[in-house]
Amino acid sequence: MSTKPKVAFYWCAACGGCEEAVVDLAEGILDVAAAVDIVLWPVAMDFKRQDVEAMADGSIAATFLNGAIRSDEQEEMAHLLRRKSQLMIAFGACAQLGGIPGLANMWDRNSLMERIYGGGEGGEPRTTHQDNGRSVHLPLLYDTVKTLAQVVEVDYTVPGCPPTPALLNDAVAALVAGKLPPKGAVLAPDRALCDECPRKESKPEKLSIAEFKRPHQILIDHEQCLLAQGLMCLGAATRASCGARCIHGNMPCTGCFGPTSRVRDFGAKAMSALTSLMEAKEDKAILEALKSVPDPIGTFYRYSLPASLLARKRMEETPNAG
Amino acid sequence: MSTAQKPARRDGYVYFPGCALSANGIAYDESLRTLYRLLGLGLRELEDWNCCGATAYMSIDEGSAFLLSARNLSIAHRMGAEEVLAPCSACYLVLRKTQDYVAHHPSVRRKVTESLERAGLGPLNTVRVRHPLEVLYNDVGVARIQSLTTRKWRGGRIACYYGCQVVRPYDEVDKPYNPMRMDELMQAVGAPTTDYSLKTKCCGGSLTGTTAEVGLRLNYILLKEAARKGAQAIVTICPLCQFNLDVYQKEIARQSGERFDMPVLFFTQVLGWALGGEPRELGLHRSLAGQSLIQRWFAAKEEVEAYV
Amino acid sequence: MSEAGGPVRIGVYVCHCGTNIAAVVGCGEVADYARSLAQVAVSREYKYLCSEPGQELIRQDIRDHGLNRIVVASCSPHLHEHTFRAAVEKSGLNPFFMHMVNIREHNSWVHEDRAKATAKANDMVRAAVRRVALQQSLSRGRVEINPGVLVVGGGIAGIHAAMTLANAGKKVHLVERQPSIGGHMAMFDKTFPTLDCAACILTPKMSSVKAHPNITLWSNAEVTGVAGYVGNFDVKVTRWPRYIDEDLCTGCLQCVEACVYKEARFPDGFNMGLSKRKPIYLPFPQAVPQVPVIDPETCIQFKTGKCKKTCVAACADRQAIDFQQKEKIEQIRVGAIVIATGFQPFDASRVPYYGYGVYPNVYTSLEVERLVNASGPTGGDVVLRDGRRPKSVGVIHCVGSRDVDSNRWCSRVCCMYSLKLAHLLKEHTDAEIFNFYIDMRTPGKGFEEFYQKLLNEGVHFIRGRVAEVTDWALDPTEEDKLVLRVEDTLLGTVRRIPVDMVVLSVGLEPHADAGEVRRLFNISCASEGFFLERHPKLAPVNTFTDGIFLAGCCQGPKDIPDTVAQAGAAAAEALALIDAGAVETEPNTAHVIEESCSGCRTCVPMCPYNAIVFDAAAGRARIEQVLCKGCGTCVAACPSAAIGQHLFEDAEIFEEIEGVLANV
Amino acid sequence: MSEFEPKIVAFFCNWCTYLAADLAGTSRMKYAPNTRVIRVMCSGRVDPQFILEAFARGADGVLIGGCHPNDCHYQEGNYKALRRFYALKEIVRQMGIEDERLRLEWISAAEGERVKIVVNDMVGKIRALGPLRPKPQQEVTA
Repeated sequence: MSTKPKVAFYWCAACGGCEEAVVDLAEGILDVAAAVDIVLWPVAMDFKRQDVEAMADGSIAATFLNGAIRSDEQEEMAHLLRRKSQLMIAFGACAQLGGIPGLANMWDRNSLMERIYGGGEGGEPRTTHQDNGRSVHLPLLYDTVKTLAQVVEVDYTVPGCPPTPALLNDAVAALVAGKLPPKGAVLAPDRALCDECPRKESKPEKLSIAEFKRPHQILIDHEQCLLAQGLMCLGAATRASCGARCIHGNMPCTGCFGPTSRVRDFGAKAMSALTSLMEAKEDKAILEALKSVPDPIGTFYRYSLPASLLARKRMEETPNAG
Repeated sequence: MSTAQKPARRDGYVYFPGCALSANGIAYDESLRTLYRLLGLGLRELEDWNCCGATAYMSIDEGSAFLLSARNLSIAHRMGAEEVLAPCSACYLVLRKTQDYVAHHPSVRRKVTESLERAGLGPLNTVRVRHPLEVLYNDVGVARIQSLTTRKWRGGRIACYYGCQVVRPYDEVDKPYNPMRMDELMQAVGAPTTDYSLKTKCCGGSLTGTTAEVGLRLNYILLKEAARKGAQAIVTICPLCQFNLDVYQKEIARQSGERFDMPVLFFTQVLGWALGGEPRELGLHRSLAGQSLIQRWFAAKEEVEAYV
Repeated sequence: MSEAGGPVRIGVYVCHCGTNIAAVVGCGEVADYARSLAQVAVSREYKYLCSEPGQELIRQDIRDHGLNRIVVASCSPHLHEHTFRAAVEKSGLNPFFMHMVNIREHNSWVHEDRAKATAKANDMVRAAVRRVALQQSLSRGRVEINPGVLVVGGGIAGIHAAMTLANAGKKVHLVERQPSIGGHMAMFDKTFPTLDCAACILTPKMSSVKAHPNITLWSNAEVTGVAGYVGNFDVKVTRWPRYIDEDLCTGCLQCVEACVYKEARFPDGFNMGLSKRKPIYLPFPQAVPQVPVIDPETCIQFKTGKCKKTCVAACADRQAIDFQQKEKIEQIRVGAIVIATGFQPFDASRVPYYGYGVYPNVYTSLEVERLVNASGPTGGDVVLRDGRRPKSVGVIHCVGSRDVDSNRWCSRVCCMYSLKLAHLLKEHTDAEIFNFYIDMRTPGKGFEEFYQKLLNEGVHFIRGRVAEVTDWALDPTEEDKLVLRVEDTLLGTVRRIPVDMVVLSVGLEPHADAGEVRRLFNISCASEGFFLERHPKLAPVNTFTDGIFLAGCCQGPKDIPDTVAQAGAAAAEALALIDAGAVETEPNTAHVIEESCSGCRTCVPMCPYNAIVFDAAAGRARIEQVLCKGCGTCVAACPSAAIGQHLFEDAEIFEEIEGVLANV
Repeated sequence: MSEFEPKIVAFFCNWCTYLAADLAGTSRMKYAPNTRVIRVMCSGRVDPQFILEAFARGADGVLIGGCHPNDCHYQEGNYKALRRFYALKEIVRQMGIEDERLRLEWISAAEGERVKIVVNDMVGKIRALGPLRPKPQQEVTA
């Protein structure tokens, strides 16, 4: 029996990008494989749920779980893996903050089902199906997308959409070396992206923004601070360590690395900072300038709606049981 | 404001004559219609109008008075009017008051709306109540009236008398203290006016019919002070004031020994004359007091062509 | 000072404030409730916590029970925060371990339902308990005080404040908007109730101001900029051109004599337009400085450039006249500011039914002050605008005072000056005088006696608000008279009183530009527009801005004795501040949590005081503690929550929010 | 069941609105006991997070009180508050929270009466709307 630490990778409500991040280790994956035993990785290897259930509780050293939780199956797996693991690591923006799937919290289950399946033949998916005398259970979709931490206790978080291979490498290295920070930490520096932004120097000291621009509306300078160009760059509110990939690509930061540790609500803080810098003073002028932010939730909460203070759009009335 | 030309109302002003302008104050009705014609302004009489709800009604049963008034406003709204023209001061005030109370007092609004509904009528909405003095001053303007004047004023000095109702509590027709818009209009057509401190004092009004001695005294004070200030005639904007000041002059002369025989005219009569109206179509023959002066002042044959 | 290590032990103190709080809020219930909260070691109610025994109770508990956080539920922190901080500090605990809950102004005084008021108090106390647990030990900053003082306004208030400060050895800058100091008092004839001559008592003080080595007098000047803070105000003063060089002019007035206008023909402002002046004029004979001024609106040289300039010739080699003079900006630094900008008289034409501006023989009280003044437009001869001498005069009180249509407040001085004018008019003309009053208000030393004296002099007093002043005559006795129509409420009848002259006793109101002055100095106004004192009883000359004090009618209507007393008090407050040499500042400043700062610079433009600098070498922002005034705008703006604010930390406020809502 | 009593968290600036509320007290004006005032030095200190936190913790309404434009004790803090307010208003609206529940008022130290009017008006409007969260949300979940 190997003495290498056992590691699991699992995905819930996610796009698969986080899995790519693992693959993006490229030949580095061999080092990981050399350092740890991968005991579960459904995207790459064939495992069944029963295999996990058969493992002893706490036998997995660490589970890297990516994706948000929005179905009963995902929640069950999160609980199961939590039980089997010493460490539960939220991997990527969806697990940490809800991520892009979290924007579904602007609706509820019924309205989503109606939107997607409404009017179609056969109606919406049912959770049980009878066929040939056998019953099949399909996962139940929740009204509300949750972060991993809202479902199970999370020990560490690796941020990003997706996290960089470097962050994963560092996390595994720390795990193997037993040099982990205090529980609850995000395994990345606790400063905002401006800190490592290649355009930091070009940011004016006293910025005043007349209105926000979207990338397609202007010719973007390659050197100057994107916010100073009027672009809605959320770098000042977003945790560093992505290597400013988007900025290098001449695109503004959209906030996928989430907030720094003192911030309770990423979107509110980002909004507060950027609107504070606006030029307009009078009510009318402010409202006019704010028209350049047509979708505040989609802008400021693109990755973090389920983790935000309000978490979801208010549900009008008690929805039907699914 | 006075020179601002508002776009002409598509269908003209909706006109609420009320009882006074249909009877005692018919000269006001005649001269108003003539003046509007001369100014090229349309005038549509309110369909199926009823008592405005003023004076006695308002004092005894405010609620019912509001209903009477509201019915008129509702019909005006049904006619597509945004405004309703009320030349009689009492009508003006009660309509204006109704509109105000309906807008600001939910209990009145509820009662009025329910009653209108039962009568198959819609709500008042925002029909604006207006008085001809303020319409002529704001919508037509002093300058335009001056430019349309075709007759030179041959009459004497006049005292402009506004009465108690149009300037308070609402100050939309003119300022409550020392109103001047009628004075300005009179001066625009060449008629000299006198300082008249009693412009907005009570004319004696309905008291003349009940407590005659008080009513007549108030009446007497107005005439006497106008004469003392050098006025030969009083010009007013209210049919009740005009009637009161006009018809009791003989009685006052009998009691006080002072004979005034002073014309009491509507401002629309003076303006209509200045703009070229004929004495009969302005109702000038209907005045009781001061007819000799009236005939001298408003003699058509002395008309001066193209007074510019 | 204790840093309060170890477990948090909170003491909660609920004040009854006599019955002020206890009558509505169940203080015992609140104290019981507080006792049930986590970390609360002691919870008590007490009748008057601000009293010495009340404070001692807290101190004793701190000693006996090892308390290290204190919550006081009582009145507004604006009233007693410093009291309780001092009490806590005296026991050796850091004063900023105390938090106040306002259950009086914000609760018992505004609510009636006992259960709901008590529930609200519980919520607020719970929030305070949770918040105070996080509060940290802080120390106050120290600011050195610049010993100079600026006095704004050269009326009797400003003059007295400036003299008091200067006599105490402080350097004073006195700035007056008019060409001369003296203010309204210089226009008065006699002063009530002693009837001593206003000029006799004022002009020596005016001369002393000019002569005082510690006073720099800038007349014809205005404060146009104020920056800085207590102890260190940077003030910009604009000295408007008077076109005569103050240093060169000897005050001989030959230029005025020599003006090409042989006759004075422009309304004289000092005499309320009742006399005429030339384009070059001395505002009034006793003006200080004794330097004429040229009015460019009426001076031919300014209007056409083609004057013979006889004034310049008359000035000869002194060459004091300078048509090219431009405004001059002076920049000074002072430690304290006394604002004494005074009042403006109510504009009587705003009450149209009294006929001011319509009937020539209707006067305002200030016009009559000039009319009865021996150095006034008529040399003290009371002649009406139409040349007649009045045989009867009506004095109407409360014009523009106690009136919902103009100003609601009582102007305090009008009853007395109306009595004074009645006396003077009677003395000058022997006319029959009628005073029309709503109530006679004579609550000052010698005031009631003065009223009695007037009654004995045969002045008529009619109790009733005059309905109108009119010229319509009912009978021959009223011809060519002004008729006052009034309900005599003592007789219970409506009267018509014909008189030759009407005096409108106009009230006092804030200057039309008081709002701009207020913004300039960053102080507050009460609803009627007078400047707001910090506390009506306990800090009547202080403002909410430290280092700025109020004197005279800019704070509210008052007579000369009260004005002088208040000016003295303002000067004393300024002296106390300056002589302390330094002042302690609230430690509520913002601070950068350096390890979290990304150097994004969002905070930099937030600060109106340029307290935030970006340290390019370190790549972090830094907040200069002495410049920070503690608004916290940068804290809310910081996208990484890398700025904190002492006393108002995010965590503390979050605890408060959660605290007030914890039972929802 | 007793009538729904809205709970309103109010952030009042130290120099204007807090003093106005003090003045309402010294003037013994009576108004609804539904606000819970949290004192901050300036409306510019009000972090949008505070408001969302209040809503998340069960407040039925949030009121921000600051000095009038041009009258800010700190010169311009209230303008920053105003910009954030409008942006947050849109966020809150998107999140399905009615407009009446979030309000910004400029109330000077002299306007004690205004505190009374605003609080009573806000309480009335929110009472009519009902609680922000009628009962623990019954969602489809595990």
